[in-house]
Amino acid sequence: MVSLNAYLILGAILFSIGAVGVFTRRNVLIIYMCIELMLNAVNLTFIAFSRFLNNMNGHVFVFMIMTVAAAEAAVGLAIIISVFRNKETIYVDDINLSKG
Amino acid sequence: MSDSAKDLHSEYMVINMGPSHPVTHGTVKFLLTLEGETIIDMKVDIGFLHRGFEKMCENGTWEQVMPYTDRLNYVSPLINNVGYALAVEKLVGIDVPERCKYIRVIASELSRISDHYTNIAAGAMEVGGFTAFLYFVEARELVWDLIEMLCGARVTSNYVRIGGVKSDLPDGFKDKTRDVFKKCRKLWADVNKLLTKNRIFIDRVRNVGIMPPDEAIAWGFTGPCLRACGIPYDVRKFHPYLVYDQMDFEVPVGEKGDNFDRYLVRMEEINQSMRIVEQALEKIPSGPINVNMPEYRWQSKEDISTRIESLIFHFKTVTEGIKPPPGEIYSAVEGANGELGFYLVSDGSGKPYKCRVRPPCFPLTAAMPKMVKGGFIADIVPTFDMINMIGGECDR
Amino acid sequence: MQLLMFYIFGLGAVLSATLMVTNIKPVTAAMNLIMTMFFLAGIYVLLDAHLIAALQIIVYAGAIMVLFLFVILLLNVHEKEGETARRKVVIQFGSIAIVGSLFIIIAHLAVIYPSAVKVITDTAYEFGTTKAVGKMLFTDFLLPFEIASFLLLAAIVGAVILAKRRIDDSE
Amino acid sequence: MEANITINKLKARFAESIVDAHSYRGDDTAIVKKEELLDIFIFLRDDKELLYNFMMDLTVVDYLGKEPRFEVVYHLYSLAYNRRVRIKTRVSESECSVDSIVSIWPSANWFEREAFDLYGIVFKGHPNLSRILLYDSFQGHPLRKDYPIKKRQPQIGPNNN
Amino acid sequence: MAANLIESIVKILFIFSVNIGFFSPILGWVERKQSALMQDRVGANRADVCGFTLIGLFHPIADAIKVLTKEDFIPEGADRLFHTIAPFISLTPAIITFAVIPFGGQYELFGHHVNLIIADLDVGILFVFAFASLASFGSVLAGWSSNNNWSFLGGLRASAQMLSYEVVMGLNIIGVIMVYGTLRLSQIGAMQADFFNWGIFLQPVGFVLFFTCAIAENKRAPFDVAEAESELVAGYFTEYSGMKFVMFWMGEFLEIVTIGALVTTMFFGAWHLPFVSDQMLLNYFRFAGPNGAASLAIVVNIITFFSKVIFFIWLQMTIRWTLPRFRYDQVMRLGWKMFLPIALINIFITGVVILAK
Amino acid sequence: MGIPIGKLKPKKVRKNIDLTLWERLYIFEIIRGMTVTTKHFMANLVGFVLHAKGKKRNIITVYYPEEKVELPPAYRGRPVLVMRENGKERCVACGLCEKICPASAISIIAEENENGDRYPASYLLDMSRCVFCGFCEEVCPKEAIVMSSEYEGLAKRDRNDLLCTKEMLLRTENSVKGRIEYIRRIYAKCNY
Amino acid sequence: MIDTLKRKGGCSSCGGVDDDSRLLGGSVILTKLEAINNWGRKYSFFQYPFVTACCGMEFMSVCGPKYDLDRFGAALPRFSPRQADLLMVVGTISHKQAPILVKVYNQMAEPKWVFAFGVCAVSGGFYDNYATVQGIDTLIPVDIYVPGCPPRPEMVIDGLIKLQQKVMESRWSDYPKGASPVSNDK
Repeated sequence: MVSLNAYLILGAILFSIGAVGVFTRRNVLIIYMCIELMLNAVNLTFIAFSRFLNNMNGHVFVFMIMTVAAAEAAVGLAIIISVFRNKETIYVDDINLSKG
Repeated sequence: MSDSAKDLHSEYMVINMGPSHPVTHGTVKFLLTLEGETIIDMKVDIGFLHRGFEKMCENGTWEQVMPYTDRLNYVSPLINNVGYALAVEKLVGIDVPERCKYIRVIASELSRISDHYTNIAAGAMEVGGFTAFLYFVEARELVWDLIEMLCGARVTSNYVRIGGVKSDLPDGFKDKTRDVFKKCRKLWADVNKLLTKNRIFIDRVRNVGIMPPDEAIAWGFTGPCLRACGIPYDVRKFHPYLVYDQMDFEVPVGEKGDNFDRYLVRMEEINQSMRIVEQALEKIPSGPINVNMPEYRWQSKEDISTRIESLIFHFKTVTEGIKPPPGEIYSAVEGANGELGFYLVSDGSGKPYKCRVRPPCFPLTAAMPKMVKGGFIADIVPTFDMINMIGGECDR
Repeated sequence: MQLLMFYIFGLGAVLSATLMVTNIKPVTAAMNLIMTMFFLAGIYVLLDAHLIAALQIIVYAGAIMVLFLFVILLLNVHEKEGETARRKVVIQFGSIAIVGSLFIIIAHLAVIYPSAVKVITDTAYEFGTTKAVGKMLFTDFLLPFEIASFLLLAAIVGAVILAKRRIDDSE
Repeated sequence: MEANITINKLKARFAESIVDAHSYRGDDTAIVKKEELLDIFIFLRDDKELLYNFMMDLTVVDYLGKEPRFEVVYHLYSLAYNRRVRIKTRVSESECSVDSIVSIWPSANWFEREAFDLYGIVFKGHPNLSRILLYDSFQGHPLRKDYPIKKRQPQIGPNNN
Repeated sequence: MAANLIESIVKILFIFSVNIGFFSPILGWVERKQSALMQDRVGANRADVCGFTLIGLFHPIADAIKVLTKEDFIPEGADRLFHTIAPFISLTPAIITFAVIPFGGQYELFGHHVNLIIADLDVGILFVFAFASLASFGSVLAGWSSNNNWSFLGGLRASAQMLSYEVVMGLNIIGVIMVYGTLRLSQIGAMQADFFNWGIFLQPVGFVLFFTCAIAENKRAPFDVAEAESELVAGYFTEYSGMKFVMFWMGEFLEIVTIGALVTTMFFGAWHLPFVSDQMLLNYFRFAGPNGAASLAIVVNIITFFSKVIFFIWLQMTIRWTLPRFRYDQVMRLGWKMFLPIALINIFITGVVILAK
Repeated sequence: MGIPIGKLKPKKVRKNIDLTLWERLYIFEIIRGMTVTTKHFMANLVGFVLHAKGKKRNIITVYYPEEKVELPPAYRGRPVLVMRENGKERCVACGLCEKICPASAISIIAEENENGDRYPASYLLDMSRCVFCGFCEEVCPKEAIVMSSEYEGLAKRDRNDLLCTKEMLLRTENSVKGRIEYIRRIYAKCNY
Repeated sequence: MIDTLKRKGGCSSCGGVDDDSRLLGGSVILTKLEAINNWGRKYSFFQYPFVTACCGMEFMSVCGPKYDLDRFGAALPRFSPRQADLLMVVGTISHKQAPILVKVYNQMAEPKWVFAFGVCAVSGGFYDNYATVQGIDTLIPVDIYVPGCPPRPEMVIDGLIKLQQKVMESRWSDYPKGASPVSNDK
């Protein structure tokens, strides 16, 4: 039987990988994907807790997180497209909105 | 989705469509500049079937040109034959017998039917309706049986001769025609049901490739494409040749000049051509089929074997060719795609000094970029087909 | 059995996540993320969350990632030369090393120190079924559910407005 | 034969530019000087009694040995009056160019390119005068009478076009 | 436990042999032969083994042999990995989906409870969707990895089209789910024992929309814009040769079967004959003893189910060979502007009717 | 518009073509189309079943190698040389066919035999260039070359095999009798 | 220009493998396998219709209901050369078209065959002039020549049957045939 800790650790690792990606990568698309990964890591902990506490509230939270993720993906990709349209780049270094 | 593709200031995608691309029939190349799916610019490159028609004609005798004309618009070779023969007859100044005129009308109209069949069939296939394609191929097969019966070959007929035709109507031609037309009408009705009111097909062709009438004239459109714009220009009516003035037929015209009109005009022309053939078969008089001017044609076998001067003259005409008087003429017939003009220059020798064809689909193809610009890639398909660009005629 | 599956799925998820972060091509990264999603879905099944597992695949793999792929293809941006090969290798090795060691150490710790939370093995029959989740969504969590739907609506509107062509832009 | 209304009008308007006019087998023909070609065509197109709105055909005849060597032949058609006319203009080999009529009839575009391709006549003011039927690496102009019919050009490989 | 294992293996083998061994080769033949007959032709009939031609049934075998020995080609500049796995990605979902489709009822056989479905998942329909949505990756990746403009355009079209139609398809299903109140496909099937309870009567609009969307999802004519021959040469699989190219076709064919099976399960009474429920079947076959009756009933179930599937295969083929193809933007417009509102209205009306009852 | 358009009665093809709501709904027209194809399908299927029971086949397809279409007498197949009774060719090597052939597919080397009659010492017909136009037959003063109804066996693996010598072209008069009769009928007199 | 005759020797040499190599690969099982393989190939030509000219009309007829090439298993036209086995060169090939034909041929995956349809493809036909390629065998190896202008559908089917025989006789050592000889020109 797998212990709760194992799931939590897995979640932590995935979260940290995602975080590493956000900090090191410069491609906006990949940064977005890393964020998705971090959300997933959180989902995992929710599900694990929910299973081990025998309380289904966690599932509902995951459901909500997925909704948010979907919305975020839609809006985020739209932003990327419009930024790309104006700046012709998808690299964070080149996107400096304050410079206009 | 395509809208978002349109907005991007990303680089335009430059795509080479053809010449070995299914839609282009292997004979034309489109250089497309695309933004997403939208056509920003289009260059048409033809000439992949340039076979040196004029050069070949200038090196053959007047009679020897006949097989080359077969392969101009290879879907309706008989019309080309007739057009060339009429042009030479105009140059020489002879008038063919009445029965010959009727036979030529029958031959041309059968050819026109098969051309329109092929055109609509290919159009249907290219927008995905493979079954409609095969129904019309089947119908065309039946018409080709008639043509084969008449002139001995399915495609490259080489039937018409200067001053007449090669042979008379075969026995039983009329009955066979009646049978064939009955089957063809049935298949026509099937295709009509499959396509004409089918919204998918209509959406594909309606309001696509629009050409307003005045621009169509300026671009030199003739034939079904011009009639689709609402201008009833038809050489058969405007400059009646052969016996078209005695035939009762209507000129179908469209309204908008889009692909749907072109399709409808062609569908209707099939019916009208069938009517013409039936009338011609009813009215055909008996009589000679060749003009009685021995100096302009090869001698008959009987004459050759019985009269020595005939034999000598035969050798002379075959080796040197007939000799029309020097001069130049332009003569036009209504080809399947429009006005098929022949501009002949004779210097009095046995070979044409110049044999120029006015290809009807050449200006049509030239107007392609104008018709599809701003449309989608998929719009090229029906537009190009309804133009009915025939490589042999366009590139010669 | 379950432990084995957990290790397979967990290692797979970590591995593909690492590959995603380190990969230079966006398409490859996206595919790796999809792999991660799959492994996570497998883990959800281990945790009796069937509905969530299915939703994970439908929503993440089937919708969000297709959207990502679509945008990647649409932009069709060639990778910048700036990210040099050396740096790429360093990032790859660095992150793989760090993450790998973390995983081993913590997993080891986890085996030594069992979890404080009490494990409940006998779950209710309905745990994780569609019915159960649905019932909760429409009773206890109705308000958040409605808010989520509003969020989605707002996201749709926002996305459309953001990505829409400005008509006055063109000439 | 008597020249008809088109020829008469042309003669009246452009008396000195009409070199010759005839009507062989009913085809009205006018041979004009190439300098005033554009004006003549605009007149033919826009005159209320002529309205030659179709540019049916454009071709070149190579009279090798004569001077001027080439004749550029235009066939016009008037839909309104159902009338045809042939306009010819002579071009010498040394100064092998005429004015382009693309601005009057867009359909002339490809016909002129074709004439350039096969005969080497240069049409001044054409937007894109390049080879159309033959390929770019083709040498010479095949429909000139001094081009042998079987003179072949080297075959080109797949990477050459 | 052992009995369960045997049962599973038997069921998996059955479905596999039916799909891979029967449908996927024979559909190639069916498509050729049926289109031939529709078009007044004869169709493939000359491949012979020892002089027997069997109306052309050997042609698929010939195709398979040829394809296996055909050169496998990876174009220059292509992404080798994705180019190789893309056909597999588009092939597998069609097979996996069959795991949750019931092809018969539940019976007691030799004291063992037999459920004629491989995996009776609680989230059956969602499972189908989850895997169907993966098929789009196959075409997208194929298009992207081929390094060819036509493939690329095909991949773009495929991704947009499949994404859009998935949404509509999902909404259509909701009507069915509302009517039957379950996601479990075996339960949906079981509830259609009564003839007037068939999905086609309860959800006629849903059926038409679902069927259309399924064809669109499968990218067959009239929705084959992603592989439109006359526009994009062969779309996203332009650069594929040999076995990998045929795998796309197999995927397509298997998906035809899957669509047929899904439609049968949800709208056409699954394994039930009209007016005949499982219990009545068992009663008819009482003479064979309980086990014999059960096995006979199973056979009848399976035959009924697959004949319905075959009917829908025939229907899809007829549609494919009758209609011209849409234009890409028209496909999208149809999906978003026509089907989506209709699906929503359908859900609304269904809800109202259910509440009113 | 000018002269003859008034006389014309152009037929508007686009009337009644605007879609009714019924037709706009796709599905009914689709069903109509499907009935057409299904009708063909069923007719052919029934035709096949009946054919298996020995009835006449109603499908248009010709099962080529086993079954052949009936060719009209006008059909121009491959040109062949006609043989006299003594096994020699009728051809007198006058060279007219060589001259008229648009493809220059025929090449003749003429010689005189002991009687002083000309005959073709070699008669080469390059089938890889022949376009089946029938001019050779038409100009031949001796009915020596005719377009037979042969069309089989022309496909070759090597292009050189398509070069036909006199021996390969010779046919007995009987085998091309129909064609000779036909050309006598159509070419014997100019006007009839 | 490439020497026509020399090439022809090279291209149509499928039967010309020397006896030694036949003996080496001639074990019973291999021969059986070869036969099965050839059987499969022979009834499953996916053709690439390189349709350019008049013969295309006849090609439509061959595929059409009356003559129906599908009976021989050769009815699936694949417009992507990668998926095609049989390159049908239908019609005249001009010098402008030649590079494209060679390119298409080179893009086809092995094993591949070429079918010269009509006299223009066989020899240039009666277009013996500056613009036309005098036979596609000056460009690519050809397996079967069908003359006729255009050939009757029966002639095409006849040619296809001959090609099937040729495939039946072929050996594994005949493949790959490799790129077209002009591909490296210039």
